[in-house]
Amino acid sequence: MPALSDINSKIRESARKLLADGRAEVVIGYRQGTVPMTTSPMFARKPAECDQLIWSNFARINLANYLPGRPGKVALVAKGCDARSAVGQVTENQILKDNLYIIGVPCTGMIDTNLVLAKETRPIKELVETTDEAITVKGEGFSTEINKADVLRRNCQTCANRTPKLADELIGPETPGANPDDFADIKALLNKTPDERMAYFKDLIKDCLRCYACRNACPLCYCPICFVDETRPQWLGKSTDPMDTLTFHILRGLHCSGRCTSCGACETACPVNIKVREFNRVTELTVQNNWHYEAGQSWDQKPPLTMFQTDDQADFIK
Amino acid sequence: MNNPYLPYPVRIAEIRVETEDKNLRTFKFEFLNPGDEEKFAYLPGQFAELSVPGQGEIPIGIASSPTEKGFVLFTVNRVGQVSSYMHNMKAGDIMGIRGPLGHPYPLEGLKGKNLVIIAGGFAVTTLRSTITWLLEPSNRPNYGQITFIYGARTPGLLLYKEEWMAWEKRDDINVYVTIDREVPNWNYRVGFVPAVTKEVCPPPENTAALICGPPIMIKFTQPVLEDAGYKPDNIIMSLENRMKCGLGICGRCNVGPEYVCKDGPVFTLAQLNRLPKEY
Amino acid sequence: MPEYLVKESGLKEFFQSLANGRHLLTPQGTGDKCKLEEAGPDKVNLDYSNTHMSPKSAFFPQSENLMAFHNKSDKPNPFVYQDLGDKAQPTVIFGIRPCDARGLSISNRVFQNDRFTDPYWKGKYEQTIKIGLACASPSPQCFCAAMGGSPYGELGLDVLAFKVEGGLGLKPVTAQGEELIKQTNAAQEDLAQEIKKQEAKAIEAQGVGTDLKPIDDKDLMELFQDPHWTATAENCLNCGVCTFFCPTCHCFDIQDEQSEQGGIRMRNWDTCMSWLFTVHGTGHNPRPSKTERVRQRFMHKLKYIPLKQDGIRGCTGCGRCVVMCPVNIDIREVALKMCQPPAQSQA
Amino acid sequence: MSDFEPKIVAFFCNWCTYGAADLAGVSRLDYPPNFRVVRLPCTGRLNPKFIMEAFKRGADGVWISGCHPGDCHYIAGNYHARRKFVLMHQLLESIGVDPNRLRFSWISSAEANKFQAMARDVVEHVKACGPNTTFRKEDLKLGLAEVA
Repeated sequence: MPALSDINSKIRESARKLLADGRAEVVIGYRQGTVPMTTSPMFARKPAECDQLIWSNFARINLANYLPGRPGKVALVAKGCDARSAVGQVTENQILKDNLYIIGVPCTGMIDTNLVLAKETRPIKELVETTDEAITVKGEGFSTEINKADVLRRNCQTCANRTPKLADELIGPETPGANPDDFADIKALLNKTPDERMAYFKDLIKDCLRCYACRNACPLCYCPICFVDETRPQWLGKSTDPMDTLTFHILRGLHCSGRCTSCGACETACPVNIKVREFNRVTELTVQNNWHYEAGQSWDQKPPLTMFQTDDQADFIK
Repeated sequence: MNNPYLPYPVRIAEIRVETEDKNLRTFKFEFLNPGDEEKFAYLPGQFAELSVPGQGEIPIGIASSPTEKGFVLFTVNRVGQVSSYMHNMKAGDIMGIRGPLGHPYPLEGLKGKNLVIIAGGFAVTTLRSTITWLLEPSNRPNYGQITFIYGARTPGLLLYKEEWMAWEKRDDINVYVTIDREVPNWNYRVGFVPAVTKEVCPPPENTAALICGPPIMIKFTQPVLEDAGYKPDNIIMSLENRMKCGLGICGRCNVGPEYVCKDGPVFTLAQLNRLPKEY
Repeated sequence: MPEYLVKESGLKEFFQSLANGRHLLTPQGTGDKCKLEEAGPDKVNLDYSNTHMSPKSAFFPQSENLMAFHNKSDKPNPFVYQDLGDKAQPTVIFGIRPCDARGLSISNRVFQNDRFTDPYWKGKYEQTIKIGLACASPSPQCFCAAMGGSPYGELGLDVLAFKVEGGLGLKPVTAQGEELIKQTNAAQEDLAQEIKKQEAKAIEAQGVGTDLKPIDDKDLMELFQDPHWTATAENCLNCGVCTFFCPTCHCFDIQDEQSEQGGIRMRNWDTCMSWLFTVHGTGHNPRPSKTERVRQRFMHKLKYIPLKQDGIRGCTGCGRCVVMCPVNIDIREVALKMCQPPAQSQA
Repeated sequence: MSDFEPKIVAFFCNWCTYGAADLAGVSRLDYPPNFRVVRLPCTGRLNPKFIMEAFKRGADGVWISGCHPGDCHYIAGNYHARRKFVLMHQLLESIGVDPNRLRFSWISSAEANKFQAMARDVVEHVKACGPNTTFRKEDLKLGLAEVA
């Protein structure tokens, strides 16, 4: 795995070339955030702006989110999951394949800031070092090194697709995937009683503020008007009623089924650390079991809910 | 303490279908509690939140004039959840009104002036209030010439027919009613409001214009008045924006730093020229 | 007013006496779990950077029932909304950071504006004694000084507490605050010089940042029409996180809900980032895309509120939006763009 | 609990199960009256939010019934619906909704007997589940003396 700084320069070089050649009008990538352990999406339109592009342990937001409906030629800096989202958007006709150039960055996983804050509970003032193995954070009277492996995001821990295989180019050599999600916890959950499961999911979302950051950070959620914003009829109450909140998460889970690439943008965006992806994982497990489908793995596969087989199994239907 | 969120309970005394498409109905409300009518002391141009229990509230301009005692009038277009629900309510039903909210037309400051009042479609409501108030014998002598220009797409979409027909017969107000396209048996004007305005509006000296209508009408009428020499200070308009509280707190109806609900809805063109066009 | 001192050994007793029949909210938990909560006086955390959420929900809950009606025709007043009251109770909050207290005072001028008084806010605001805890050591996202505040600011507080060697210093700001302190085990002690020294050090550590006076000087429409807004808003996701965490964001939605026996009218936090926030019944939307909505938020904080509140900025520099924003849109950078002449702000 | 009469929201396809219910009625087949039927043009029209809305408002059960696979009036509506049903069924079960509260069936307009049997079966199973107390919106607490 090359050092992060090498990746930076390669991304910049590629971006500059794409802009200069007219292959892209804009390169969507990351720039350094203004506070420790953050990055900010940036839109480079001039070669000079490309110097701000970086790669990071904190490049967590899925930039494919900016693609749907975007006119013109665009290049996207993408991890494995992000590239799959972009491919999914092409199959869903949200962007033309010819207009898209994927600068794939073989990824080694991104860091969950919440796990860092759980390990180092004192106020962190500075991120002094960040490599592919570890980060060092500093505060008043302390400096703590934390192994990257210990603070990887949950979705990154079980990511088998770290290398963006369908990218137009790869920045650096392929990276090995982790063991894929075995959904062991979801399967274990199914062995519990319905009441226990209900209690689990209600507890999961009890802090939800209904800010919809999960939805807005999600590259799948591009509906012009989301069902939560529909007013006639209005499907959801606007208070923090647990059932209204649960309904939002259930329906979002259903809407994303067969499309989610486990990029974790929803959980990264959530300001109250809800494991939003649990709902998607249930539907993903169902999709994999029934239709053996994984989103964004090829340019020409159709999403499972846009098609059917006449012999689809559904024994529960009498 | 007086709670400005709490509506005064009212009974629907009468519902009148105003337009041939039945999308506009005028509701006549009577206050349930004695004393509430005095508390609801209003002036033309103000609005109120009509409150349907369990459905919500809608901000609607007050169509009656404070000179009309014992009731208040609101003309409601069927658009959203609350207004649709109201269109299915019956005389005798209980609901609420909250207000008066916003600022009225500055009629006090316009004393001694000529007035040209321009209305389009169902935005005529608060101007009906204004004209009724102006024509009151105690108020009429305080103002000069009054001109009323009122347009709608078709005759069937004109509100308050009996009233403007009665005004037309008076000699202390000039009434020009117009529709967009010629239809049989129509004895009034044909043409868009801006064109009629250009033809009949009085000279700008010592004259103020009150305008309320759809954005497209305002867009084309405003230059006509400016070309005629009206100063932005003398062009007075009433804005609409999505509202909830009506008290300048809930934050959604602002146009720049001004809240349409609390600081408006009545603004002069001079004021609006200094504000973003977020309405 | 003179300052007071509580020795470290007397802190538990101090917190106990603050409660004294009132609800006492204190900082509990660490990191992003830190909340102002009612809990034992021995678990008070004095080493937090700031609470996860601003304290506004103590005065303006995310969801609050305002009034209710019943539909029983055989009972008095069917279909008539009745006030449910402000539900205010005597409360002491300890540990409001000065930035957040400043935010409360800004919101207070909205909820009690030149024409109307919001009774639900007023009741809770007036029944709560607010004790601040000064920030000796700023976080990377802190910029209260740049917004006209101070890590030792007193606006919106009844008492300002600050850590001193071996204990906790207290500076009463209002008579109500002093009255409360006198009922505790705090003893008078001259700490005026100590506060000044600490404040200067804390402001220096924060760095004053760029002077934002150009925003005050520029015309409203010049700021509004500046072409930088498209680029500024480009990476915004249009979620509402910034608004939910902001100590001065006060927008809400009013909603009715029904049950078999009647219904309630409630208000819920709302966000100007939402398309639904401003859309008209006709479908017309004065702020149709994220560019207008992002501009609204920053203009509101940095221009509209100062115009309405004697120059006080609507941002208090608490930095929550900077940290919580999923795409790290930093109001400090936006403010700098607003300061620049139009030609450069595009870059 | 024996006198518990569940409220069940039923979504029937206009071209089949709705007709079967009609035929059952005309044929004087006896079935329990616990259903409030919503007629759909096709089960493909069924949006998951309809199910959620029914439960949210306190339905004890939801029953969805359409045409047998291959018999769709619109050729493939129920094939598409079937995939959605699989997801809804699995997700709601995983979340802790008793599968007996959410039932699916294929009943053609000729199968009045199947309709009768299924209706009885649905009601019986929802009855066994008892009233829906966990997967619904809680009743509003009005806080008024008149309805305390």
